[in-house]
Amino acid sequence: MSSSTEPTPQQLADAPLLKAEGVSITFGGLKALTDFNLAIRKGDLQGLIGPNGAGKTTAFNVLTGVYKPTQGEVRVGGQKVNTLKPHQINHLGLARTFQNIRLFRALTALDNVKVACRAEAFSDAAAHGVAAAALVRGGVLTAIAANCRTLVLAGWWKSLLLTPRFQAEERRITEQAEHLLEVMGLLHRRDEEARNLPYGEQRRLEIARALGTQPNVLLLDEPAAGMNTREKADLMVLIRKLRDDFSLGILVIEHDMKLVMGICEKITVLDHGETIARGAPEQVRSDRKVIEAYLGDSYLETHGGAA
Amino acid sequence: MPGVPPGLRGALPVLIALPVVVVFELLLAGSPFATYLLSIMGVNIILAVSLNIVNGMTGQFSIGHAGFMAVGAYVAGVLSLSLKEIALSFLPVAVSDQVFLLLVLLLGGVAAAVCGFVVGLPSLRLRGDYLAIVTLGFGEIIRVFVQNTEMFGRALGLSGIPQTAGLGMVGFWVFVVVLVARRLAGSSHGRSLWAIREDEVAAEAMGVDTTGYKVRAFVISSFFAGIAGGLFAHFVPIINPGSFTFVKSMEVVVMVVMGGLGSTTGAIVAAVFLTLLPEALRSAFAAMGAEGSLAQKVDQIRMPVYGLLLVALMLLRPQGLFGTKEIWEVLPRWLPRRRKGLA
Amino acid sequence: MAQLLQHLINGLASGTIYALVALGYTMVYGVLKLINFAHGDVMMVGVYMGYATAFALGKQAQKSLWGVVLIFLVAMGGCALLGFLIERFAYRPLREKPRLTALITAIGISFALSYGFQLDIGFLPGAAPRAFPEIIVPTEWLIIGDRDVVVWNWQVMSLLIAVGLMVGLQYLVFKTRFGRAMRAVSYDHRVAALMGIPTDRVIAVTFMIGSALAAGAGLLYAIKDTSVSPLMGLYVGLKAFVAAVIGGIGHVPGAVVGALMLGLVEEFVVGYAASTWRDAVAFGILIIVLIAKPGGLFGRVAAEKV
Amino acid sequence: MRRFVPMLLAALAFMVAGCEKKTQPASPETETSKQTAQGQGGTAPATPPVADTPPTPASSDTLLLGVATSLTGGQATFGVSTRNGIELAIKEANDAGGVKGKKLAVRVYDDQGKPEEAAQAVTRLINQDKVVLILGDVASSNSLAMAEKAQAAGVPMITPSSTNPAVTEKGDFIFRVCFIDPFQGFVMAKFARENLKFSKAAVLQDNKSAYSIGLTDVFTRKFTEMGGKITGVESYSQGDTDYRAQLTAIKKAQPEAIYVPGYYSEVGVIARQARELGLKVPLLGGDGWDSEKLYELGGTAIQGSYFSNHYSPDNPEPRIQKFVADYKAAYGGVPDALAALAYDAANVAVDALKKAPDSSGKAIRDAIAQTKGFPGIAGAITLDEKRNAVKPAVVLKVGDGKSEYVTTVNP
Repeated sequence: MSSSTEPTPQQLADAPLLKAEGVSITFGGLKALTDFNLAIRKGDLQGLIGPNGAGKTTAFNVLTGVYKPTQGEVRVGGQKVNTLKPHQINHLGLARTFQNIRLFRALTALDNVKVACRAEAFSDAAAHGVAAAALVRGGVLTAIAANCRTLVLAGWWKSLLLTPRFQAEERRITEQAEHLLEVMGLLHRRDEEARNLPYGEQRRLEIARALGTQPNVLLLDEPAAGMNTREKADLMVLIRKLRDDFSLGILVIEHDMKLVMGICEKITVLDHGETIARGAPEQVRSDRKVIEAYLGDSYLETHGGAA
Repeated sequence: MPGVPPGLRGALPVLIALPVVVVFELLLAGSPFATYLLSIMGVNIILAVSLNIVNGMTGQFSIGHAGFMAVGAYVAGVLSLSLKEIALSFLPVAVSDQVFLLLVLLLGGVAAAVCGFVVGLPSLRLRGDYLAIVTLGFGEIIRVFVQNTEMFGRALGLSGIPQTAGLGMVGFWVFVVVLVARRLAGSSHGRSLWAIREDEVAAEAMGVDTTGYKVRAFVISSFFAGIAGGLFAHFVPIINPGSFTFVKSMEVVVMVVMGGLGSTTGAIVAAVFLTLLPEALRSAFAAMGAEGSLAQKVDQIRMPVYGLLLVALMLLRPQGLFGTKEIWEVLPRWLPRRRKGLA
Repeated sequence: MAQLLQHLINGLASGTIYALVALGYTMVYGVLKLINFAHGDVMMVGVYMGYATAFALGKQAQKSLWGVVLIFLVAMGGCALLGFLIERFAYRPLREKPRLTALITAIGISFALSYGFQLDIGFLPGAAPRAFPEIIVPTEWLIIGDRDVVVWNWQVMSLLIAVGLMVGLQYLVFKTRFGRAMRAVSYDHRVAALMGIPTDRVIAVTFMIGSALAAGAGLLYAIKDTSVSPLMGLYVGLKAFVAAVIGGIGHVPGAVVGALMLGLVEEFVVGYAASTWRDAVAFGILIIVLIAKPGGLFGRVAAEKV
Repeated sequence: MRRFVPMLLAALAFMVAGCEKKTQPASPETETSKQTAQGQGGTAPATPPVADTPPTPASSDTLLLGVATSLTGGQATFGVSTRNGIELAIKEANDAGGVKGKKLAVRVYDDQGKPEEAAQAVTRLINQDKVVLILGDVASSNSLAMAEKAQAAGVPMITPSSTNPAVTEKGDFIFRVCFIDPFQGFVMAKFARENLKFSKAAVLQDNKSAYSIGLTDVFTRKFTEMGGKITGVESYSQGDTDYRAQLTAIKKAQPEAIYVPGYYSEVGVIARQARELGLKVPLLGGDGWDSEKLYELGGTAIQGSYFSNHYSPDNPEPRIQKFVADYKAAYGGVPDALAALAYDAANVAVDALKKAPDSSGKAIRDAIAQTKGFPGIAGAITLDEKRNAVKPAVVLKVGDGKSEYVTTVNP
């Protein structure tokens, strides 16, 4: 991978898990995100809010490498990831869920999670890194070499020979996946195809899947969308629990003010790609710009126009 | 397989299968027709199962499989033509022939795998039908290349290749490819492939190196296509470009889709069925008034009927025989069921 | 020089035929996202219909203007019907199913037609190629030097027809109410149905137009190359499909440009390089184009919304 | 893994060290028989399985003959002619009382023009249908595939029209009733050079057909040997219908004739397009031209061209006229060379069956090998020790709707 900006152990230690500095991205002429800054440390539980089309999801996509930022830099675990592919960023400990649920619909709930808990995630990551890098350099031969190497490193042969080690690995993965399903209260759905799960459970399954990649930072894109008040209440509890049990940093995109205000210690407000406010819930709540941005939006309704 | 020590589990199927294929071979040594038909069937199974790894599991639509088959067939064919007169002094001729056969098969497979890698690269950028047409184009290019190369016998084809591929060898490779496919499906790598088929973006976000996996799926599948070609070249008296047209690729795609995308056993059943179908039609027609004047025309009717049957079958069972499931998952409940994703 | 010019003309001539067939492919794909592998064989059937009509008319009538018009009408009408039947019974039942299944039925129909017409039973013509009657008496339209370069009336004709049809289609797709419906369906036929668009009818009509086009193209092809055989659909169909993809399948002018390009390239490869490598080069170009522009020359790949 | 690679290398080295020439001689017969022994699993003894498995006829009162040829696919039209010719011959034989009181029956299988299908069909004919003799195919690659199987099983096979020398070299059970490519190529080269006095010829070959390539090679060699000049070799693929590019290229070199050793299905169109491009020189070709379809496809354009052939349908000999008439009656249309050869092949087979003491493979083979001066439609058939027919070729000139006999060239 990019050996140029290899950070020292010291930096790694005290660097925030996820850091965005002056990130901007433009599609054609349109500025989707301007000078976006963010830092998430272990144990953080932050919110990212804003009216529709404010660029929240875009921000997620930049952070997770789906889009490449046009300016600024994103660092995961202190390492610069602007040029990396999403899966490589994921290997560095960043996982996400999707606004429009993107489960592996035909796979069982268990398999959905198992996909995420990959065997020997790290040698895998390293090997794939090699292959990808080689491909980037475009040398077919180097790429072939890299690929053969990957076939070995990534332990395909183990799975073909069904070595005891491999079987143990598989068992570990299954147990881990089952554990996660249990945490998310989905164990009873173990062998159901994802597409047959009710909406709320699909959202939770997505979270379980994300946790499967053993992330340090978890990005939740509207986890409560389409849930009723009860489910939302449970979700609030759950998210906090996850943060503590898995010692994560969590960033939530959410429309529901109550939920965000309820759980987040720190909130960033986006509007038209610009960061218009940042701070503790009560600060944000009383911020003029925010109210303007939300004028006539659910916020005013829920709080009877309080300002 | 409960109650089997994990150390043995890996080897167990091998221990079971090898004697079986050998017995098979000995039993059928007497009837060349059965041998030939089964060999063709075996080759088709290998092709279908290997293509299923790309089309079914990974969801990449490739229709150039005959091209890889051709690569394997011609590489292996040319090699064993040059090795024809050589034997290993310390082995009986029959055995040493098999050793050489294994060797050339592997080389042919590797050659095909390299081509598979080269074709796989575009798949990093292309989607769906565009990838399909590229694979098709590749297959055709291979054919033209063979047709213009003196070494490969041009249009006449390559004949005189030692006919050393017996049922044993074919059966062995059928067994290998099925084992690989099943164990892949059961492993974390297999799940990554499924994930790519289901949702590439999500897979990538969950840390699956989609590009890497796609290319590797291509490499593995084309390797076995090469093996199939090599076997083909060693029991069909002559190989010529006409045997590797895109019609052949289509036949394989049909097998995969009919079996149900992603279902290994489905691919096998479909391959068996579609190989026997024409012969069955032949027998059926022969049965009714074989030597009548109609009988002369009868054999022509097979192919149109075959085409119509394809349509009918897809209309009756659009998801393929078993959908994405394996045979034991669609069998009646009273049979012991197995969980998906376990080899 | 003269030779170059002649090659240019030949290339354009065959290119225009590819274009006409490719248009059919592209339309159907645009609406259904289905590679209609049977398209070429529908074309072949159309040509045989024209062939039969021409014979029914007899030597004199088939050369008269109304004779020619009749031949074209019968062939195109017949193919429209055939296309309708195929769509109705082989594709429509599978519309909500994975697209591959429809592809397989397409292949099945392709086999049934191309092999079926090789039978010499009943009305079926049998495998041997037939000479297609000269319904358009070939006359030199332009001669340069001592027949160094010859342009024939039918070459000009088919070029004009191809361009005309392209413009017509373009108008149909972008200027008419039906065209709007087509585009809506091609964007998302479920939503289109919700918007009160008679999806089935739109698709059926598209299919019929495409098939009729194929028949017309086939007839021009038969006039150009003076013969008709059951397997002609296979070869032409494949080439036309390649052309459509080069141009960006689903894109009408793209198909024409791609087809002309393919026609010229093949012509020049054969004329100046090794004629044995024609097909390899054709596909090589296809691959290069696709790797450079994954959506074909004019088509664009829809970026996935995350 | 690290230790694995060197081990592999060591093993390879050991094998290479152990390589040696195979001991037993590689004469076609033992070679092929050994191969089949392997083919059946490397278990059967390496003796010719000919003796120990004499194929038995289907039933006592009928002798079953097997035919495998391409009834569908690119070469279907030739396969159909072949089938018709055989059918006719057998019908006549049966009307004449069959063989030794037994009726003859034919089972025709389609090989779709693919060698693997041909091999499959033949294996089925031999092992399931227990035919006593095999006829076919047109395309040499298919005949080669069939020959391999027939030879291995010890069932005699006669190919009516596969002109590639390799076919009969497969073994002593394989015969052919037509002359081979080298001779035919030589015939046309000789005719072009000596009778027509051409010095510059271009070649347009069918790159998909071994037959065409074979003729091209011989023609170009002979023609240059005789002091002629080949201005260029262009190619098309069977199934093409547009040859303008090739012809335009040929035109530039201004040859006196174009040698087109293809099949009539393409040649007719080629002629039209050549004229259309202002190429007025005559075309030359081989037996692949012979079909009345040629006149239909080529129209006036093909007139004045020459091709070498096995026979001339308007040869006044009553025997030939009868055949032509019968064929017309049965299938409508003048029989082409392929039909005539198939008819001959079938008759040679019938003749052999009559002579053979019993219907075992060996007996029939020996009977066929005896064939001398057999009055075939396509010239008298005498089989040489290479099991090829030695017969003269005729050169025909294409006229209006028929072609006139020009000369006969003897080997």
